[in-house]
Amino acid sequence: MSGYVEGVIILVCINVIAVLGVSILTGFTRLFSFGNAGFMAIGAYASAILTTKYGAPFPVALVVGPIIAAIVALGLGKLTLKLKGDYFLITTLGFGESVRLLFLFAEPITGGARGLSGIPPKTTMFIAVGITMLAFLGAWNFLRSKYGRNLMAIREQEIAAEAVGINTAKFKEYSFMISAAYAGMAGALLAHYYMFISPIMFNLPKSAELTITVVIGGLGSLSGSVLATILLTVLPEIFRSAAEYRMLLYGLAVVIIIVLKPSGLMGYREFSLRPIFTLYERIFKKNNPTQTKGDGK
Amino acid sequence: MPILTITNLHKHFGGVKAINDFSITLEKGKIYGLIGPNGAGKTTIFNTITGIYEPTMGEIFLNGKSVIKKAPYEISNMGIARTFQNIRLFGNLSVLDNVIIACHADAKYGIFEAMTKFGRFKKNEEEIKEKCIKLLQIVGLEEMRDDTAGALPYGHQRKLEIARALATNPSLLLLDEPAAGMNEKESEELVRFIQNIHENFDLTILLIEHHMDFVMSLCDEIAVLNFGSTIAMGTPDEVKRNPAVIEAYLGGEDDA
Amino acid sequence: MLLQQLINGISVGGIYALLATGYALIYSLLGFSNWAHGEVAMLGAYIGILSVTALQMPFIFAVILAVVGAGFISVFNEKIAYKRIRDNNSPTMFLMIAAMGLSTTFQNLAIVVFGPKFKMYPQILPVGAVKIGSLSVGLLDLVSLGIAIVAIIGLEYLITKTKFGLAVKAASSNMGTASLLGINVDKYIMLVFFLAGTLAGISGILYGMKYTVYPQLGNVALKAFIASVFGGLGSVQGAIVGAMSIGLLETLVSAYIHSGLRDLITFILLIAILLVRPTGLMGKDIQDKA
Amino acid sequence: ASEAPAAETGEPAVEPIVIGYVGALSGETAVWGQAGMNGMELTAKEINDAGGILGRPIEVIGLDGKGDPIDSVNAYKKLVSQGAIAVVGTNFSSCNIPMAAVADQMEVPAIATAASNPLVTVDENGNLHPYSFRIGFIDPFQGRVLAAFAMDELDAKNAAVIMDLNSDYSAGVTEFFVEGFEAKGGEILTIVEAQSGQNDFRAQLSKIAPLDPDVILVPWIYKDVALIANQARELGIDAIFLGADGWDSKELITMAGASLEGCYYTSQPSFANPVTKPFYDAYVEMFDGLVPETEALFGHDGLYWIKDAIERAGEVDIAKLRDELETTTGFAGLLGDLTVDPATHNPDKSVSVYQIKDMTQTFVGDFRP
Amino acid sequence: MLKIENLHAAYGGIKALRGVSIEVNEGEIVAVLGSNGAGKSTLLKTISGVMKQTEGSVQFDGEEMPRVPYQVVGKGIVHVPEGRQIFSNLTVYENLMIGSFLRKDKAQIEKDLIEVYELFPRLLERKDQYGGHLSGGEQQMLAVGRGLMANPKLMILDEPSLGLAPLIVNQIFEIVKEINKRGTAILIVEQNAMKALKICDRAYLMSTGVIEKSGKPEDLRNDPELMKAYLG
Ligand SMILES: Nc1ncnc2c1ncn2[C@@H]1O[C@H](COP(=O)(O)OP(=O)(O)OP(=O)(O)O)[C@@H](O)[C@H]1O
Ligand SMILES: Nc1ncnc2c1ncn2[C@@H]1O[C@H](COP(=O)(O)OP(=O)(O)OP(=O)(O)O)[C@@H](O)[C@H]1O
Ligand SMILES: [Mg+2]
Ligand SMILES: [Mg+2]
Repeated sequence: MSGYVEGVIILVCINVIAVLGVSILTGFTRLFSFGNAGFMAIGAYASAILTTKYGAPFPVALVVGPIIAAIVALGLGKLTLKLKGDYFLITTLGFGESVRLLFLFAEPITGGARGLSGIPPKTTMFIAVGITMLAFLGAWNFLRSKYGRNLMAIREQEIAAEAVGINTAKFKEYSFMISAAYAGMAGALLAHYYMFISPIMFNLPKSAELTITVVIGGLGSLSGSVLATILLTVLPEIFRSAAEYRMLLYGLAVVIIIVLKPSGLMGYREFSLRPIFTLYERIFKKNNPTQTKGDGK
Repeated sequence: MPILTITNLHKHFGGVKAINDFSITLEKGKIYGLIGPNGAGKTTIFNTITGIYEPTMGEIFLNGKSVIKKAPYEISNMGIARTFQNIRLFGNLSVLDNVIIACHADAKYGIFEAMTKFGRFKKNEEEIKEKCIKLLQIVGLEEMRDDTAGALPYGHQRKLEIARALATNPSLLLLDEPAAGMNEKESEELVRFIQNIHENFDLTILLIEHHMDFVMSLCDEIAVLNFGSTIAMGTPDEVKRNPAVIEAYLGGEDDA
Repeated sequence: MLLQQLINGISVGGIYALLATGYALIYSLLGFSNWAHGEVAMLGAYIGILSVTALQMPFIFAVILAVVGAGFISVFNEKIAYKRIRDNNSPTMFLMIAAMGLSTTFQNLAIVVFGPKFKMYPQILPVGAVKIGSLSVGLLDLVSLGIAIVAIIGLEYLITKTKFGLAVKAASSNMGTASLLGINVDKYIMLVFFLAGTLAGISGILYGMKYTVYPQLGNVALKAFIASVFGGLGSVQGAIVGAMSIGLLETLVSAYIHSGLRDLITFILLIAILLVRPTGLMGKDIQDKA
Repeated sequence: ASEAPAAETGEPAVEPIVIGYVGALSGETAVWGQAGMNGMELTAKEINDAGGILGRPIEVIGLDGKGDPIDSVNAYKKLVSQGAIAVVGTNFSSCNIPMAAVADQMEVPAIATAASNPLVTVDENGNLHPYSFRIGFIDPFQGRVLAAFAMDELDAKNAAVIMDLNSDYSAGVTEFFVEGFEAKGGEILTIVEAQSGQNDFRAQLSKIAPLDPDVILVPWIYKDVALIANQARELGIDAIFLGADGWDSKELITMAGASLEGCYYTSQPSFANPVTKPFYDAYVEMFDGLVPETEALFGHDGLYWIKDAIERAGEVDIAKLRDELETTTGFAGLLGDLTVDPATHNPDKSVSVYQIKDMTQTFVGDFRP
Repeated sequence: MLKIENLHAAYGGIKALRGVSIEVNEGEIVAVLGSNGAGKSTLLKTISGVMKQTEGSVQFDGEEMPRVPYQVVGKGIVHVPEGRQIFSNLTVYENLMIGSFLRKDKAQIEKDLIEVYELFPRLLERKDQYGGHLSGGEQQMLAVGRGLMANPKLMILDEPSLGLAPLIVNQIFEIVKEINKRGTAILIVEQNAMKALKICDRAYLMSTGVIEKSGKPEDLRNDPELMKAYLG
């Protein structure tokens, strides 16, 4: 496999992890964030500073980065999660940009606009894919537990959720923290793959891209998020030689998908192989319809 | 000991005095009715009991403990469950999930167990599911457990809301116009249904309703509200004959 | 110097204000942040500059063409994307995502069609400055402030005093019922988009004349968005107050504290204000009761 | 893409030599990326018409890096996977610093164009990135030349600086300007910071105005330079502006009008130099009247430099190509003679100073710090 | 004046109307009765153009009706929908003014407004309050009042007595009779069957998307089997 293809796979993995976080926050809690690139930045800088300046082992950095991001999310969430709709959104936007500006400003530690280079290349494809699978599994199980259900209850009807005894403030904080931790993990992997980070890599368009991906995948579908991430990471790579038409095509794709697929690629459903099996059975076992019915259960 | 005591409750919205010196005591195990003209303040009383509004003045005690300044979820955890005048289900979720969500307090596992499915997770989840399916059987929605809640017919939605409320293991159940939009036959069924859950779940019930047949055949005692304060209180028969109630609420000829 | 800085701040705020009112207008009707609004301004600026330079049109015609053109582009967005999304009954968030898609599309379309270069308006309006002692007030700033005030007063009248305003308010509350009572909702939505588009067109031209025209010009709309949140989403007066506050704040922070902290302080203040007033300075939150 | 179809006559196919280009072909900075790409294409055609390199034609593949670090690194990797033996670009240090580390791994030379930060070729610990090269000079050069020029030629006693906080380039030029200026006994009155994209600089300029400096250093890209100059004149500031190669665009004068009359900037030898005339004309002809940016010259020189190195190696071999690039002395490009310092991979070049006079760029002279 | 023939309508796969034909004549009060989920609201929504039929026709004064709600209003039909549908961030007064949106006769609008306030004094008391802050019953009054402000030729009411106190329920039926007397035809859907049968000239019984029976109220009331099946 060429380094390039491997690179694209790793990039997909990193994006998937960040998008999964946003998916939990936006798809399942209906909280919109334009600041998750800020959490990515925190995870990236924290882990990179640990490995470069303090010689910490990579696994430690990989744990500490997300934890710091989650702690920051907790603090921010305590202040802002009461806000509704776009008001919350704008505070996350402000947060994301503030983080970027802060890293820009704190030159002695972060290298400012020049960025932080010389980060050890630790993110291998094996690690990236492995962590992505764990992240997906963790999110999947989380959403199918009381935690996920409570988040969905908040998404559907906040007042009713409170009325059945759900501490909505607390669960929103959980959701926000997990999404930040996922972003932080993505940031840490990113830093140790590209060996370099700079504030501009975590700007508003990056945050927006994460949210767009989740919406396109379908608000409320984890597998949809993954599918959309693959699509939206690989498409620009394919379009890379389209030069100036590249971002134009990306923008158009977003509009077209959202207009033509009103609930995103997956809607509230999860991707499953069952339809493929059913199709297979329909095609190959046509003369035996009873069996198909039996299997469908 | 009374289960709920409200004393001198006031709730003002700017100049509007929605509740104006309201007091009531609910004895454990009875079914109470709360009736009164539109805008009398009935729903507002529910909203203050459940913590959605903070009262302007007054006290509310559940089993001797004050609920004032508590968040709605805390009050729910103390044992008060409710339904809403305008139905508020988790519309995009399945019927079963609507009920399971309300059982979250029965799930004792932590985040880590949830993410890995280790520890108490499996056992807890199975118990909850069993409990909820039983609940759905009682309200008669077992067959529709996988349907999307928002697409159910109106009457079924009201029942689902009650099932969801019951899932929180309440000792006091507040129902806001449970029979609204039902015809006579359906509301008669609902009377039996509520009597049934009342017995099975060892509940105290306070309900708001404008269907007089419904209220009269179900309630042990009725409070009548006007302009935010009680104008009458007593058994259905007493209330029905009270001239102030007829004047303000029932109207002269009642042929329903 | 403080006085000069205040003048600078107001002149920056004036442009934000024109953009922010368009934002507020659409938000108040459809409840979403139209992120493509800035690109409408950008396209308006291009129409204007091309009419003057390439087509050699008289300036006033160019302005009219640009403003009306921007109005139509805004309506075009509504027709091809937003209306369909509404008809699909998708969540409001989809509108915003579509707007972001449109924003990316237009920005890159501009790069492809007009090239990535920066373009200057020929100096038709006075670009000079009035000097009062050591103070200097840009002529263009005076003109744009005047236009902003007129546009904003007109808008306020339209919304609060006319049947048009009532219809828009009703539609924003509940489209289905508004239509059930005889309001041609699609028509009013279209009109609002047109109006917002023309406002964007005006700000695009002013911005272009004051600074320069380039494909990313629309990015200033982010400031307008923040301004309208500051003032309270959906409130036109709020948008103006918010825009002026941000203009002044940015200028004063740059001048007296540190440029690098400009946006940081703006954001921190924004969060602080939202903590005290969760719907901005003048926003209203009328929730249905339980 | 690296397989050329066999000619119909049945002759054995000559496989082209693939050379990559990464630049911002889309986005805010596409002016330069597109110009660089065009320059590469034009030059490739010229070389191919003249028989290619060692008898083989060259094929240039340009990929978009959006001016974004990650995108640029990905573009580099993709080019390598497509068989590129060397990659030219970008003009941004922020993109080339991460690319340098990747180039060390993938072992295909990355030749930056105008990226001027020292870290592009030498990492923070002073270790050389063996596969990273650059055509342009580094930031300290310009800063020092500007400082010397201001003192010696313009008789400036004091200076103010307005600097772009978001740009490492701006910070670099400022740093070495201040160092040089103060070393010679000049006084820096103030350094005010602003951010690219803010478009309104009057808050910062109003702070400079009362100080009345002799010169003001504006190390920004041309769009901001024009806005700064116009707004400064509006506020009554009449100092001479000094700038660096970010000023180097035809657009600057159109946008700034009279505001920059009499001001100076440093840059590469550019189209103001008569040797570039044939290239300029060919460019205008090939791209339908489009006027080239200096970045096109980088594309030109980059390609010829690679050709020169391959021919010196005598065969197409990436490792040898790298060695030859490292030991280049006196390669004569349109941007001046280029000699590589093997320890730092920085070229030893002179800096040209230009003045804006009668609304045109006028060559003043070549200087070395 | 209103003539509906063989109307079919569906929500996705669910067929809510399966060949409904009804008529409303000039000056009549017509009731549609039926149990939960029978399709009554769907029928009304299809008349007012909120839903599009898959088959069948809706004619008004001999003309095929437009299928766009605001144009239907223009023809003189107003639909007071199920669930009140108040504009929650408009005041009570503004809500009422929207009711008269298509009318031009300023003086008459003023008069009608006063009349609505007389019918529902509560609305006058609350005239500057936001619709969303009204109690359930107050919202219902506002919905009916808003419909009256349109001064329609045909008024379609979907469960107007829902959530109202008994006293007001009686009043609502009085009001319906009153506006009918002034020349407005009425098509009403009600759960309160006894009261509806009292005031209407004709009634239809509906179940699962089809009309089961129609006739004079006396006849229906005297048909014990029907009464039992549909009305309990
Ligand atoms: N959030 C609020 N702001 C202002 N006024 C309110 C608010 N909530 C309720 N009110 C007013 O308080 C009064 C009582 O309302 P409430 O909803 O309690 O009445 P109710 O007795 O439940 O009536 P109904 O039987 O019609 O449901 C009403 O007149 C209503 O307009
Ligand atoms: N939005 C919807 N989506 C899917 N099905 C619907 C929807 N609205 C109604 N239905 C279904 O269509 C059928 C008819 O509904 P409709 O609301 O017309 O009944 P109704 O007679 O008005 O009942 P009610 O007395 O409860 O108001 C029901 O089976 C209902 O479940
Ligand atoms: Mg109520
Ligand atoms: Mg109905």
